[in-house]
Amino acid sequence: METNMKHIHTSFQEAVKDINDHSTIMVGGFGLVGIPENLILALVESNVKHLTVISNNCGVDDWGLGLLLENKQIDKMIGSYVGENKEFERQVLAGELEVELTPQGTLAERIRAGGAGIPAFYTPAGVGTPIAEGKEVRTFDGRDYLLETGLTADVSLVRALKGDKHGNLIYNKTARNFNPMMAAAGAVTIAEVEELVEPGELDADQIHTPGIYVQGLIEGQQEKRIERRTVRTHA
Amino acid sequence: METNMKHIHTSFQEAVKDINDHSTIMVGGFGLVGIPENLILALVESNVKHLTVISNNCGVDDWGLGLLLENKQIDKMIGSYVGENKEFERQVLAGELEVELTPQGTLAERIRAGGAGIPAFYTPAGVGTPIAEGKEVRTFDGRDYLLETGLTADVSLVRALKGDKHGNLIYNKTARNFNPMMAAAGAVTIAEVEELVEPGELDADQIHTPGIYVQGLIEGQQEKRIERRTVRTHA
Amino acid sequence: MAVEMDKAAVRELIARRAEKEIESGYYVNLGIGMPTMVANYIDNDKEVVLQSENGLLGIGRSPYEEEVDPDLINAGKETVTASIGAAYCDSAESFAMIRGEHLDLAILGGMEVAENGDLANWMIPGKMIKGMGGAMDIVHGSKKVVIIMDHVNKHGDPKILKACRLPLTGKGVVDRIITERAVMDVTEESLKLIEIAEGWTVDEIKASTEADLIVSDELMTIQSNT
Amino acid sequence: MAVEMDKAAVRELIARRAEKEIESGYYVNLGIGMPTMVANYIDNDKEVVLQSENGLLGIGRSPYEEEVDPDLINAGKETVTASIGAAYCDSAESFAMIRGEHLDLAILGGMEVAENGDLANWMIPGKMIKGMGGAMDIVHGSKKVVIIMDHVNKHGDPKILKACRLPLTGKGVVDRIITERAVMDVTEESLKLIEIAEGWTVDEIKASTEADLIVSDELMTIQSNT
Repeated sequence: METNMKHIHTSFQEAVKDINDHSTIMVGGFGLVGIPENLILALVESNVKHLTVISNNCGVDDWGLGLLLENKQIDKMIGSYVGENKEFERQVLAGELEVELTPQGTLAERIRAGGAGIPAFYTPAGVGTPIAEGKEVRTFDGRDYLLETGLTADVSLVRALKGDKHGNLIYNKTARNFNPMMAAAGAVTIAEVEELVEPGELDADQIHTPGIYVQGLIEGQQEKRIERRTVRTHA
Repeated sequence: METNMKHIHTSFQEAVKDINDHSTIMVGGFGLVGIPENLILALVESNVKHLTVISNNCGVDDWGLGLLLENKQIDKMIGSYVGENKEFERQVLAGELEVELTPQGTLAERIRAGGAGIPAFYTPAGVGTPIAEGKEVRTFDGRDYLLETGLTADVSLVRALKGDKHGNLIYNKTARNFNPMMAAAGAVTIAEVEELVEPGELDADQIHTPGIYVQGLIEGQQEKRIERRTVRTHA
Repeated sequence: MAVEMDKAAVRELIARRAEKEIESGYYVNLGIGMPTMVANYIDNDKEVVLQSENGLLGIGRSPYEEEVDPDLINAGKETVTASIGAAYCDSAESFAMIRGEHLDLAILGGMEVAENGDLANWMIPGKMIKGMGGAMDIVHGSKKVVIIMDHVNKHGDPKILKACRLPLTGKGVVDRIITERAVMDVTEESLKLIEIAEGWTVDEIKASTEADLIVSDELMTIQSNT
Repeated sequence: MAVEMDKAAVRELIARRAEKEIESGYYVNLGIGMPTMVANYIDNDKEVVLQSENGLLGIGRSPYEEEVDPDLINAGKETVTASIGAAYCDSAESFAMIRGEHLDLAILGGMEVAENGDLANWMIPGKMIKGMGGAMDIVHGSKKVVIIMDHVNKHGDPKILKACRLPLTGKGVVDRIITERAVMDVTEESLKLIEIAEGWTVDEIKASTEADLIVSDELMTIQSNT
């Protein structure tokens, strides 16, 4: 019996082949932590255009999603904070890039909802603020909430510490962040894993993303750039 | 520095003392798997009455929540399947017990929503069925959904395999089931754990219920009764 | 020339035919009762992951006596094992998989199915209601929903109807019905008869089915993986 | 007799006063910037769990150079360590904690606060908008929200207003404001001045505050944990 339930990609270029012009993609990570570095590099190389990208941030000028920006591959960005990136600002001011800012918790929940088949939910975040414009406000137990809708993607790119050939994933520390919800919300989900293992090598009690959400995997080595190295010195 | 962030109860009787007449409680488990056996026994002993109990099932006639039923402590039951219990049927037919049946996935999601501060969400389950009566139906992308509300409890009783003194919990196999969501949805959550350990002994990447959701812990030994022992014989 | 079969033979015939709905690589939810039996007939060459809505992705075979773990059961509360590469999850995640349509197939039992795909399988007015469990979620949560059931009830009356009489489990959710007599697809026009069991005529099937049946141009005999 | 202090001293004064909001046993979210500094002053006798909304419950001290782990950062994207008994989680779970009001306290920065508890701290019209990050969720997600900020802006104009002029982060969400000059509570009537820094008079505070101030009967001098 075959034990590769999933497609094990042999090149990053091949792994991103389901992403086409005008695709909506989700990309895991918070800042530069937990981003699928090599899948992003392959996407730059593919030169697909007019992407809608859903990701908490948009990388920095020379790394992560910033590389897609630089290559003018993104038409629209949905995220919660995009302040680390000069080219982002330039494109927005020049009208080349559309931005939809969403509170971070609402973003996380919208992605979870998308993967979980919940079309919409109510949240207190954003009531009485500019992001409430055009959205339904509804009162439950005397308190106001906004209606927010689920998000899904054509393809989700995530990064994990370990993955097995059934697609089960385990993440490392704060590199988990948006990755599990995005893995569930992509019609096709490709996982870049630091280590690919055989089914049965991961403890079934400790899997963060069950394999049902993952369509393809590829092993890769990451640079793991640090945005704000903050250290203490020995006394 | 003190490392017991949480109250470590020394008796099950004391652990359930926050549950009073007319309390709403959630009790973890699916069938008899993952139920907080000793906390339930203590609750029977406490003899508090007029409880509203939220749990997927209601135990069997001589074990689990069935013991609360037998002792006539439950006024209302919210669950998805209550068919294992003759006394349950008797009390319903006699008008002594109110029942609110909810699809299992909706129940799980309502409890998750309650713990996550989501007052309501839409789900396809139940559209066009008797459980849609009195509920809002709304169309998203051409498909109908029901509005369902979040659930919370005064006290949640859960069972875990391991817990540390910061309240972090790890569950075993299918004994996880409703326990994590209920832990988050209780104003006070008490965890009956098979093994109580010191903070730092659990891998921070593998915690199912972060300690913030848990107010008290107690170590206990469970009988773990089996409802349907199904085995194969050696050839 | 209707066929007489004992109950066990009927169940096996249906379960074996239902197995053919499962393709290698599928994630499948099998309902409680007869659907659970389908697992016994899955072709060894197919790689299939069975989901149990109580929080197990990858149900394995039944345990030997010495393997029984009281913390490891399926949705029918039977002791099971986990397959290699399985993952446990909580009930919210389990139903996120279901509601989010990540399953390829659900095979469930039915009391009544209507020609528009309505399903009733959870309550009989006047009888004690035990609850719907996960059925109302699962019928909305798979790319394909297949109902397996006896073609008629114990009184010989049709269970495949123009409209369900029992309270619904789901509206327009059924894709295919498999009975010991026939296989029918829910189509935009009506139910289409696509397979018929050996020993039955189309007229006999029509006579034991209240719903209008369109007969497929490629009507076949039911093949079970025997 | 207003007090002149350099910026670092102001920040330290505010952070030390803010520390007094934290009780032993609390779960606390500290915003990016000045609020993060509060962690440096937490009394060793207090057992406190700091939450970072990117998925860490239990932020530890900064790492030594050799401990730096690129996969372990706080919400300000600074490298950190995890405390003993910490737990990692995904972003949905992290904000479930927040939105579900499981945190005891959030200490955040502010651009403007209004006397009704409105907070503005994320955008200035005409300037590039970087995004609200987690602020809009966090202001609704703690049992108590404390804003720490300079009492006036760099032009000397009040930041504590009758009504916010900047677009809001949250409506009626602030419980307490701590500045280098005063501590004020949002009450049903208006802002109540409860503490005042050494060297400042009530009239000076009123003059540098646009919002109406009620003066507490038990007005105290700001005590920092120095």
